[in-house]
Amino acid sequence: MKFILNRLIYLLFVLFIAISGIFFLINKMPGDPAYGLAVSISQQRNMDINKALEIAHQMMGIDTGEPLFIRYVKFLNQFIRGNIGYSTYYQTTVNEIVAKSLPWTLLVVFISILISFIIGVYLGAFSAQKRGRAVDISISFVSSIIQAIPPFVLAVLILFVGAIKLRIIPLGGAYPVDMEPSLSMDFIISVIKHAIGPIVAISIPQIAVWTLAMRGNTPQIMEEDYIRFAMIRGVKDSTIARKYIRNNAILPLVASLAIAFGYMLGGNTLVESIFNYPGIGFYFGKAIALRDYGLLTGLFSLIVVGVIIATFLAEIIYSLIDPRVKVK
Amino acid sequence: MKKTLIKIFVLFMSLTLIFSSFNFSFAATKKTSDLKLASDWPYPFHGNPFGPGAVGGAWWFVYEPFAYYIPQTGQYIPRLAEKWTINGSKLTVYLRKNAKWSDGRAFTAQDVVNTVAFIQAMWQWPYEIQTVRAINPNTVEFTLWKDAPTSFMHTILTDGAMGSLVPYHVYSKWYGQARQVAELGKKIFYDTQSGKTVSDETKKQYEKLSSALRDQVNKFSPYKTLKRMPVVGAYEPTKIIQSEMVLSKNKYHWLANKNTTERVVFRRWSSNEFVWASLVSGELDAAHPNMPKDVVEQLKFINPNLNVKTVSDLSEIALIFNFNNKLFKDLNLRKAIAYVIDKNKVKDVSVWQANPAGQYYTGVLSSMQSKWVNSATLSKMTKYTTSAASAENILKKAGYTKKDNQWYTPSNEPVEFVLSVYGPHNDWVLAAREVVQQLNKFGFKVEMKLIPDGMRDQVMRSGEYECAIEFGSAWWGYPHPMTGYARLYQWDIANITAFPSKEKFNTPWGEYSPFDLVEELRVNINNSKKATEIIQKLAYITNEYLPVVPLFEKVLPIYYSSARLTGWPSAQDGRWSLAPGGIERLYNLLITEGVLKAK
Amino acid sequence: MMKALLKVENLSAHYIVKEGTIKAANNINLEIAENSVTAVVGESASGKSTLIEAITMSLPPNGRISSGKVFYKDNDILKSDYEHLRKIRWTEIAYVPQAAQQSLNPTMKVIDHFVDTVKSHNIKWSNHEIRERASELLKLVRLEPGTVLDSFPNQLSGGMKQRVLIALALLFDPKILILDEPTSALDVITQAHIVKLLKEIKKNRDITIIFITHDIAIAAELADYIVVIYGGHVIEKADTIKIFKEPKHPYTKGLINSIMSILSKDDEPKGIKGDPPSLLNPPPGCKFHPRCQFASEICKKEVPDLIKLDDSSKVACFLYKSAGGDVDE
Amino acid sequence: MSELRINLTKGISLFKYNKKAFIGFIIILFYVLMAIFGRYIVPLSLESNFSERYLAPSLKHPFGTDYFGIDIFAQIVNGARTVIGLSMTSSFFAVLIGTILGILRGYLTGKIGQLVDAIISIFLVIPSFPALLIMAAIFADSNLNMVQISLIVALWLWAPLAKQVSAQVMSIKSKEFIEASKMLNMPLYYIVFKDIFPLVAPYILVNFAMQLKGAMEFTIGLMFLGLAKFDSTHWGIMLNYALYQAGALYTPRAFHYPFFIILNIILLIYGGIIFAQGLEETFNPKLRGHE
Repeated sequence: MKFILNRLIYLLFVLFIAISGIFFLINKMPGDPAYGLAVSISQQRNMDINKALEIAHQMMGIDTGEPLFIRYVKFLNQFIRGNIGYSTYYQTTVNEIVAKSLPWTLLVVFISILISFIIGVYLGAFSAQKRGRAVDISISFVSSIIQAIPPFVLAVLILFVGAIKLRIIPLGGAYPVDMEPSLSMDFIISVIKHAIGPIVAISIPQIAVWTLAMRGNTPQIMEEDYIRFAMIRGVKDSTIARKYIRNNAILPLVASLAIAFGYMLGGNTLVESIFNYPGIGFYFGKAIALRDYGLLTGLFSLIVVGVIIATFLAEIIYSLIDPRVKVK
Repeated sequence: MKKTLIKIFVLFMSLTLIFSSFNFSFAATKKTSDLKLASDWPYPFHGNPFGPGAVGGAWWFVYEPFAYYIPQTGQYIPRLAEKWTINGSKLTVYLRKNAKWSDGRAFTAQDVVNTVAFIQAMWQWPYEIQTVRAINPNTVEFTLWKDAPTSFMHTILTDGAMGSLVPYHVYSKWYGQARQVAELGKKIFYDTQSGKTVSDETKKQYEKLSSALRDQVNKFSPYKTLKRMPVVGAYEPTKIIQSEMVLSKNKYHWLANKNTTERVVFRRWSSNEFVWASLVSGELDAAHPNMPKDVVEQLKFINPNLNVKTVSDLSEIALIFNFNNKLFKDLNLRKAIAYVIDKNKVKDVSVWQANPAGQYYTGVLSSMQSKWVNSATLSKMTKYTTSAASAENILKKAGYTKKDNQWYTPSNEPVEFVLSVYGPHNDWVLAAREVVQQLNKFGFKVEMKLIPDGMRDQVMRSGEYECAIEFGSAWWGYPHPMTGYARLYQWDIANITAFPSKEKFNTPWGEYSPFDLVEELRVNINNSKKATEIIQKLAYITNEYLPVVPLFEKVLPIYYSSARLTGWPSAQDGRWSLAPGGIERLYNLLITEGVLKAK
Repeated sequence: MMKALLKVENLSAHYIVKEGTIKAANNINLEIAENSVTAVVGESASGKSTLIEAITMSLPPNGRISSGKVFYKDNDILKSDYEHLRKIRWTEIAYVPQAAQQSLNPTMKVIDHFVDTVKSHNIKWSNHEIRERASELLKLVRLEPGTVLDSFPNQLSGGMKQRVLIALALLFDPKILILDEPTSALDVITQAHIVKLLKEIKKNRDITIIFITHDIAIAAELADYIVVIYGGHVIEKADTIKIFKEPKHPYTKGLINSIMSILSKDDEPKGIKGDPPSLLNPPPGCKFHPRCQFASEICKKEVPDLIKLDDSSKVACFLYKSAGGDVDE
Repeated sequence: MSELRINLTKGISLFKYNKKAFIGFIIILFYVLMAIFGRYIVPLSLESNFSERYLAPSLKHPFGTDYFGIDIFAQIVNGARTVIGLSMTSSFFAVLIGTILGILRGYLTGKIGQLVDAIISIFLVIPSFPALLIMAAIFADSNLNMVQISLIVALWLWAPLAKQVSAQVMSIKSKEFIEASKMLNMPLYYIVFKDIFPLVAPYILVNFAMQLKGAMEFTIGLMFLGLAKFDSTHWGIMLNYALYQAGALYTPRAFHYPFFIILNIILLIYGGIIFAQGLEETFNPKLRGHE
């Protein structure tokens, strides 16, 4: 219990430093969030760009004069209250944007991680058991290749093949506009159908990553004394493979799981944009392009919080399944 | 335990997959009376016309201007106005009597007055309108400020914000405040323009009042507060999610009887690939993405119902110079560059559908050149046909030398510079790449640099570039050469290039400063004879002194599908030219008048 | 002498490594009498663990048995198939390897180790029965079943883990219990506990115990017979009292003297000079000759056979061949 | 203890026994040689020839031509310089920072150790790619050279490595010989460089190869998004052109265009991965036993 409390305090400290760093980093970003708006105003109204920029600043309520440090204090003050920022472009709180987009990202990320982790762990353990044989060599070869494919290339390919050539997945979105979000079977099916594209694009490289990691971990576990002792005890091979080898080889992967989770929260910008999927990554990309500092800071902090929570959970899960941690 | 969980999960997944493949259908929007388009809009949707992003692609469907203007024919199509009269600085607009808001309320002159007060208060624009008053419920009278260009009449008539942006019955609560802010703002503006000093106290009072108003109005989101957004246009936004936006027909619209399209459904324009894919699979009825030639051919092959119509975007892409760089102060070098660049090749690589820039760089769009620049003027001007030899002649005459395929200035410095281009604009990047290639081949040492997303303004306005790809002459807002010249010699291009437009330049008609000429043109814009004379001088100066080197005239490619819809205008139809600067106007015009309808 | 329960004939085993072959057990002959306690003694890396691993067919993946036979109840274990071997293991022969600290699966509770073992041998005990049996055994090894059974291995101390292993080993009342260094890496008090425990087991059960140790004092305390291994060879085998009274092989003498010197007040150091031989490149002939003060020419060339001196003692040394001992077959 | 030291030297001689490490090494070597000498052997002409676009692979154009009608092979060869240069230096810096901080964290105790630990934790929780995008935007207009870009990339790559190294060091430092050095009052740098470093060295070498993948992806991503200085033959830029500008996926006859670019990217990353795997097997005695 004390261990958990200590970790919690430590992680809160890390969170504080990280989001402070992010705040200053983001506010160092050059560019003008009002520029895009100003261009369209100046084009539409046949107006000088400087004048248009002034108007755009007014429309977005951007006060350029406020010192950075004051803004930082305000940001922290709001952040502690759970208010992670205000988007100058969308003219609404980041919380609202998060509320609308985070569920979709979480859906995709959770399913992707679950699928890729389960398949990857099975494949990796299987491959390690057959180490040196043709199956193993082909699994690790294919995994290494797949791991090297950038996910956005995969996304464009899946969109083209799945939605145009084969017409087996719908074209973008999270659900059709004519459907009301509800818990009906129809809606759930539609949601899953729409999520397949992004899920596949994200999962495939991840499967390869887990497969290779698992395959790499297993031989070390096979060398452990408890495996040998189990064999000496006459424990069945299948039991050894499952309870002794796999369960122990998964342990180091649990920590990576947290990192993967965080990476996926913000790392799907391109995939979500290619599939027109309304998740966090989509807004993240928008925020960078629009120089929406408020939204960017908010989303970035959210991702950091997500990673920290995931890390913390991973540590707890780790200590549950690996009792060694508790002793420390 | 864990294993059972996994098994249950796998079972669940496979079951759902099987289920989903059973009742498989593409998006449930199979209604034939939909028009499906791609666009962008803010989500969460606020419906606040003053918010950034406003209502996005819905703009021209929900707000009606007094009239549409067709650049190709010069014709006005009345919309909210039945007719109008111009009398000196007075514009009297007679409103359509049967126009109604989508909640059934009548649209009156009071709404127009309200709208103008609000936009003047919220946007500090258009102060060109000094007064607006309702003569009777169906008549409004605009009085222009004395120094306002008469071309502003055009803006009042065609700008979608001017008439129906702010329904009085929704925003009446703040009308008094808005009026107050607008009047004070106008006073400060007029005083400043006429050289009077405005007291700090007034300024402070203005700031206080206007920010108080802005806070309240910006917080007010009609879509969220009223659960609907009463509009005067043919469609009202009714259902908005992040990936799709549905506009439903306003049954009170005066053209509702002719209009057979029940809904307009937007899909979010999230990436070009997505729009390509949607066009091919028939998920969209029309869109205007940039598409490489081979992609178009392939798409037409997969989806034979796809047609394409290109219309001028009323702008040209040009090579612009930073005149603070002494290299580019030399006209000979600029002329040499103009001769070196193979415009057709640049166009092919960049946007194959674009119009070539032509052989004269007059600042008048090449597709409109014959209309504005007469042949007598053209015969006096330099003709820039691609020719390395001409370029070499000019340079050698000016004292430039060439060693090892590298040119040196008369002061023996190598001709080397960096070409900056805005990264996110693919066509610009492609054009830049080709230009760099051609210049390098000729013997200038040119490097290329991408301006990152969101940084174009920063880089351009701070002058941290040597030469760049930018819009040259552009006729947005008011489709007339004056707009282009104002850009080149007074506004943004003049600002960022630091071209000495106030200096006098020699012409066959005497010495003129282009800055003054533009002022003169603005005053005489309705005097067509005088205007043409001024334009000849400006065209000559632009062609001979090259503030920019045009590369090609940008076009808007409109891909439209005849799979579900019938009534697309023929390729020659002037209405297509309504598309630049608001393509939804075109669709709105076509469907409200019942020209375009479901098969 | 009682009937041999386990008989090892000419057993040789080696390891294959990148650098070559490690001959860790050479031509070993042994007989283990039923219900006896045998201690296998030797320095570290002398091949004593290899001998046990070869007997139980549990060599690491790079270990190979090159020749020999191991008879258990007159069946050659080495020829039995894997499934048969798996069944004999633990029900008949229980082997607790060295390194008790890591021999339990860290992700499983103690009770699950019992459960797995039972289930794997297709014994139809209910979970409740297994728990009762495990509790009984843990009580036997002086552990508190209530807490220990539901603990994870890392919640136990080293001595507790060693005792859990012994309890596990007694699960099916095996005929033979083989222990590899049951007391190493434990503190003195825990060592004493384990020794006491093993003594009790020996006294109260029909069981044959073989254990490996480098601690000759523990061997003296527990064992009926002592087998001395040096350089992969059995060099002496005798009953405990005899070997302490009258060690034959020069190495055994050195070994025993080294303890005696601690006990006696003799200031002359009696330890054995020199380093143990490398099994990768062993010296020719008698492996002990480089350190042996009695070494003669023949010791450098030929490997001495194990000579039977009397009923209970055998030695492999040329000093005794001339003394007229019989060659043990 | 000295076993591992021996492994380091033996590892090199064992190199030829490990097929994976060998193949990986050959692939990387191939690209490095391409990067160094390629541009002297395969001349590059960037002159566009629109009518000759998308020519299928032939003897004249081994990889065909791209949207501009330029030889893809020549571009790949000439682009290898920036690709290899950037990813190699990035991984080098990442490994350097990761090793130093990792060893410090593992070795030091007390306040400074906690400080280093906090730094590592902070970099671990900030998602690297988005952070990199922001960094790139910040420095976008300040003409960075290759080393500076590599440093920016490395800044977001080193943290996981540091964590792993520190764990290794922590397990090593309790070993007796370190205790001995401490008791002999050896200076810190001696303990770190003579005692600890040789033990973690094989581990670091393996990680260097692993980092290549991250560095490749990051630098390609940077170029792809147009945030680093433009080099039209960088594979990331080429891929950007192929997929987004030219829409090659939608053009059947342009299939070879993205294909060959992706092929080379994958091959290089694959080389790094199996080189790392091979090294790991060579250095890790536990893995070796199973061959």
